[in-house]
Amino acid sequence: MKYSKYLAVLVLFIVAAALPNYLGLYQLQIMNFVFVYIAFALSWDMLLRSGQLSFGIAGFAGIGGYTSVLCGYNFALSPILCILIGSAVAGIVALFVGSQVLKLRGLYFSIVTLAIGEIFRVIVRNLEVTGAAEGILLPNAIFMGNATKTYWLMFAIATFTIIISILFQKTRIYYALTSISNDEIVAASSGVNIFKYLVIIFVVTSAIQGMAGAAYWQIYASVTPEGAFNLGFALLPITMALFGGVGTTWGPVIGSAILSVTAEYLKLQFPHGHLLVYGFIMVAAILWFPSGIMGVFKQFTAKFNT
Amino acid sequence: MAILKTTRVSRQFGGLVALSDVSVEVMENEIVGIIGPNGAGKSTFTNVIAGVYLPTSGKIEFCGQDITLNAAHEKCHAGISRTFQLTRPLVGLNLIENVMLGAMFGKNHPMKDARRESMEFCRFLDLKNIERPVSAMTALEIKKMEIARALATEPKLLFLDEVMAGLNKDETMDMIDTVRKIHSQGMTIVIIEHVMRVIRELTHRVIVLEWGKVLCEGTYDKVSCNPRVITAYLGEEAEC
Amino acid sequence: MINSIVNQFKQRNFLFGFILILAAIILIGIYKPAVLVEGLQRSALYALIALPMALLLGIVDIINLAHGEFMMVGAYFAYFMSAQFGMDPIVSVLPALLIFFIFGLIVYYLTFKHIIGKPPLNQLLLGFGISLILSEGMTAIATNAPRKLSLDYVSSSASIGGVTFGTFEFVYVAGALIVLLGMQLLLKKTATGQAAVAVGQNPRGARVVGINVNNIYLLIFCVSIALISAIGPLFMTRYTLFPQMGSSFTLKSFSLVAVGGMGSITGVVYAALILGMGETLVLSSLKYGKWAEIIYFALIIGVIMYRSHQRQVK
Amino acid sequence: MNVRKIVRVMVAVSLIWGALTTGALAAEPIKMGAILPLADSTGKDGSRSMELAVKQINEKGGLLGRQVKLIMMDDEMKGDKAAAALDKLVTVDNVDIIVGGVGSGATMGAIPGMKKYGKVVVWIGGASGKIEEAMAGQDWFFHLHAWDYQQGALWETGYLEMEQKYGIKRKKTFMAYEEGAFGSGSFKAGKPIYEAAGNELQGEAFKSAALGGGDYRSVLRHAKEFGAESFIWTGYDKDALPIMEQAKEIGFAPGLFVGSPPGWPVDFKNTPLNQAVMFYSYWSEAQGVKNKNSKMYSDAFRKEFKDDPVTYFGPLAYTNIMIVAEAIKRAGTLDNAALIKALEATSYASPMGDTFVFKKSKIIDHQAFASPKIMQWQNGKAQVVWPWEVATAKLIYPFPAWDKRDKAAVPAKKAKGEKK
Repeated sequence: MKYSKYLAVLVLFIVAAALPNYLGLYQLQIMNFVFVYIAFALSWDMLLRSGQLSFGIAGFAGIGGYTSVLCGYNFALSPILCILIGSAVAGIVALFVGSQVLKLRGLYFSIVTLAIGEIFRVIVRNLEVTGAAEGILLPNAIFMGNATKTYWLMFAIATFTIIISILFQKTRIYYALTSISNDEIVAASSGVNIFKYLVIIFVVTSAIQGMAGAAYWQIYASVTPEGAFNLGFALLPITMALFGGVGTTWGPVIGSAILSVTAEYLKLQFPHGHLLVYGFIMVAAILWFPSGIMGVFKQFTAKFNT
Repeated sequence: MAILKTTRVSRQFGGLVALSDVSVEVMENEIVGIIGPNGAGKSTFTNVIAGVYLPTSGKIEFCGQDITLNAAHEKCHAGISRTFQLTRPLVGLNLIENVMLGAMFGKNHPMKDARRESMEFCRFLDLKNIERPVSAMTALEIKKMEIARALATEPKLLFLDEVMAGLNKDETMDMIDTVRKIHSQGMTIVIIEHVMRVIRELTHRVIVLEWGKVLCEGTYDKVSCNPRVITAYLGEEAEC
Repeated sequence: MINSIVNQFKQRNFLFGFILILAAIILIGIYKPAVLVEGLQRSALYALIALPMALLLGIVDIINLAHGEFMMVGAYFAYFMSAQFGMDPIVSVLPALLIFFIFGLIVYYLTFKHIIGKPPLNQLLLGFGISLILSEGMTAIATNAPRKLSLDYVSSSASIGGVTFGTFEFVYVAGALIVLLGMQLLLKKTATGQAAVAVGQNPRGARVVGINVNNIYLLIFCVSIALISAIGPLFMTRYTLFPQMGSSFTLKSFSLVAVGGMGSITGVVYAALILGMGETLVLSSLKYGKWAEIIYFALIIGVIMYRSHQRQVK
Repeated sequence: MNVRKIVRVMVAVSLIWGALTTGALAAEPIKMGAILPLADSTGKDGSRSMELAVKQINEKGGLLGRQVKLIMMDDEMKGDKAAAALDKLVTVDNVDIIVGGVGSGATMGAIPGMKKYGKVVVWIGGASGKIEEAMAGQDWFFHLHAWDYQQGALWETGYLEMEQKYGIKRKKTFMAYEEGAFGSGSFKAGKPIYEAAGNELQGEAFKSAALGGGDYRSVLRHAKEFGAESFIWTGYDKDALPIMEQAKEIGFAPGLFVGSPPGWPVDFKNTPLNQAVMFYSYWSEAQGVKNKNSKMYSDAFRKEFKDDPVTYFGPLAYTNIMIVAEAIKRAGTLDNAALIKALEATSYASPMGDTFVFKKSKIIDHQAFASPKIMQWQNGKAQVVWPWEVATAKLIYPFPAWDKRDKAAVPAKKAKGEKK
């Protein structure tokens, strides 16, 4: 039983590595959606483990996306470098923002992260350097649009997020964040520097979101205010994480994979009513599996073990 | 030598004065009891010393250093640790992980060392089955776990906030032994308590608080015969 | 005792805020009288839309992400009542209240009832699902062609001292006042309202003292849904209807409740006044109008940060 | 147990992928892949008109002896979704040609894919000049819409001619535009043209009701204070009626009141407030009086769908399919190079009233578009008032003040409907 976990991960990795050989370009494109949502949903969940609910995914993804496309457009830097810069800028913004807003809790924090994303959206829409409302077009997509390479890039970002998440679950950060989310007074009285750990996790998750956004918009070689700061990027990853089960690494991963593939599948099956079906799936899921797919899985294995 | 010294420490909540000009000293290797009626400011005093609240005015010195405005985790690092009046287990962590939190963040041990240290404390406090979730533990065990968590930060001064509350007679005896055991390792302890028998058995010195002020202080026998204390507090229990 | 003193402080703060707002209003009125009228109307509309959420989220801690969508459904109801039976939208507020109270009842029994007491975040996923069902369901029924009744009275206006302004939107002011008063009465003067506040603060404790917690949740949920849906008809007199119109008002209501402070009904009205007036004032400048949204969000952040700072000082 | 579970999961996954890839079989019909925002009124008109065109082609025996199959994908008005739709059409459905397109944002996201595949694209949307720049030197790209800077220039011609004929005044023009790419793009493109003509132009953005706005009073007041002789708003159908109501509310009635949404809401033709409102379009149903292609299209559309198209994307999408069909017929093959040659020889008399012939635009090689028309709502009907050749009515000028409106001009209200 102990090794089966590693075996499963290995199998998953091999499957993922073999996929580009068997999938068409359309399916690879959908894998881009899967991977970017894994990065968003999982990074959001990592912050949630400290008890902080963020609506800021769209904002940091947009900051990363805009920074990377701007770097490519103005300085013709290599796309990979652009993505790293995008990630770094999102992280730096998170550092400044976080040092102020991480004193807030609950809904107050959520609304402020939402407002910050919106502020950035309005700024890029009103400035000429960011292409104003029309956005910016890059001359070429990353890897000249090579779908296999793009797949590997997004796969790498999703895997990187998963590894960070697992690491954070296995190191002292896990204890710090769990204690903060459980009881801040106990955490502080036990010596946990709450503010420091919140800033760390906020910066790391925001940088991941910035990186994913940056890579994503490099693939489409363009960026627009309404596209990059799309609030769908804030709400969809949250629902995916909840669908898969929060507080675990694999819950958000499974949730993102299932829901983003389902969304595309429904679109092909019901071109006009796919979102309606999607809505029913969500409601049914939350009523029948209140702790997400991972919750069902845990119940199942628990029953199996006893 | 005084390990803790407060000078005219006050704390207000809005217009309410919860602590007013409290000046006390705690000597090294001493067990001090703090008593007083409900709302006298006992828990506020603990919270102010431990950094949950900052004092509105006054000065707190610990081991000769001014820690008045230090945050809670800094006070923990300085060597002040505490338990809570109502138990506050971290339900997201199991027994040993709860204790490890103190060792990891209070004493900055790496994870492996923290685990080893924490197991020592569990053994010392007679806690078994250390991988249990909090939901599978009894009230006494949770209290002991919280003491272990506090001890794992390896403090110089330990605040025990009503550790006996809610325990039956045997459990209380057990807990008194535990506190003695901790003290015998050289720990300075401040114990806040309602149960007079505990105070009488454990403490070297007692501080009585009323309306946020120090009413009087001294040995248990001296304090318990003070008429003001009797009217203010002991009248109802009359264990003198 | 602590509470009463804290309350006193709060009230003193509110008084200060009130005077500040009054001064600002007078200044604006002298500078640009139209801004005063339109700002007031806009604020009233914001308050009207946010108040039912303040009741549900602020008092009993239920997040309803489909808030705006319920308003959209109510608005479509009024549209069809008008198209089919010639009922004036303002009149259809009354049947809407009743019908959507029952609709809320059904939604509650089918969905929210089952997740109360479960991890609170599940409400987000549920609300998102319901919002999709409502907006996409409405698309299926009514298509997503935009609709707008052509009502003569919505462009009625009056002139005072050379300033022409619309008078119809004072309906929103009246509506907001009625809803505010009603909610205050419910929460302060009735046993049910007091019970609701208790449930919001401590559901377990409320159950211990004998409050039927489930009924309170049910009642507050239905009242909130009935109110927001009945605001739909008022909204659609002036605005174009389309199935996706709800979501932006959900987010707007969220921010208003957060700015006003969780659990405070009057706070939401103050928040609406500050944000509505501020937005209208910036919009009234030709040069800086395009930054109005930034001012709006900066105000949200500013007020929330300020309040949190105040709490820490206390 | 674990192996079995993994197998089960893999079977399920492969089933889903299998379902995603259906349609890869049966290469018999000629396949056209269309990308449209299906939830929008433009996409709805466009997709219906394309279906209509394909049906007509198939009834006449198809192309090259083969039937035509239309595969439609929703771009949800998003660049990433448009890119995925393109990938699906090209790699899964193996379509022979790409058609469709509405929004610039969605088009931008699909550009890398279009370049990668190099398939022939005949595109009816994406008016942004940025897209033209990105398509420089791509011979497979055919554009059936005017670029933003061209539209402004052509309408300017219309105004100049109307100035002479009707004596309209427009020294002071106020342009209110929706803050997104659509509105601000057209403002930016129009500004130099207006100013070159010696007119004073003032512009201001507003938040469209489509994105949570809906209060236009501050913008309208600014226009009034500016003393605008001509007022133009660029926004969406959701903004149309409230703008008129609020203009009436504050008593703003400039000589020319112009709106330019992509389409009008269904209720707009029933409001008395529409009288003398002007707008830009490329097509109006009223053209059927003069143009038989236009009438043929409108009749066929109504017969098929019991409804009227509300945007010019209807006839444009129809034109889209017909131009492609004719080119395939001429080429006699689906080979890319031959198809491009055949498309270059296009000369199609469109229901939009113009004959489409591809020419060079500023940057790209292949562009053809319907002539822009200036229209006016008169007694509940959209009439063409310029260009003269296709005009169906005379201009009502000036826009009547709100308190001096001719009651007779108000269209009769429907028997049932709002009270009063």
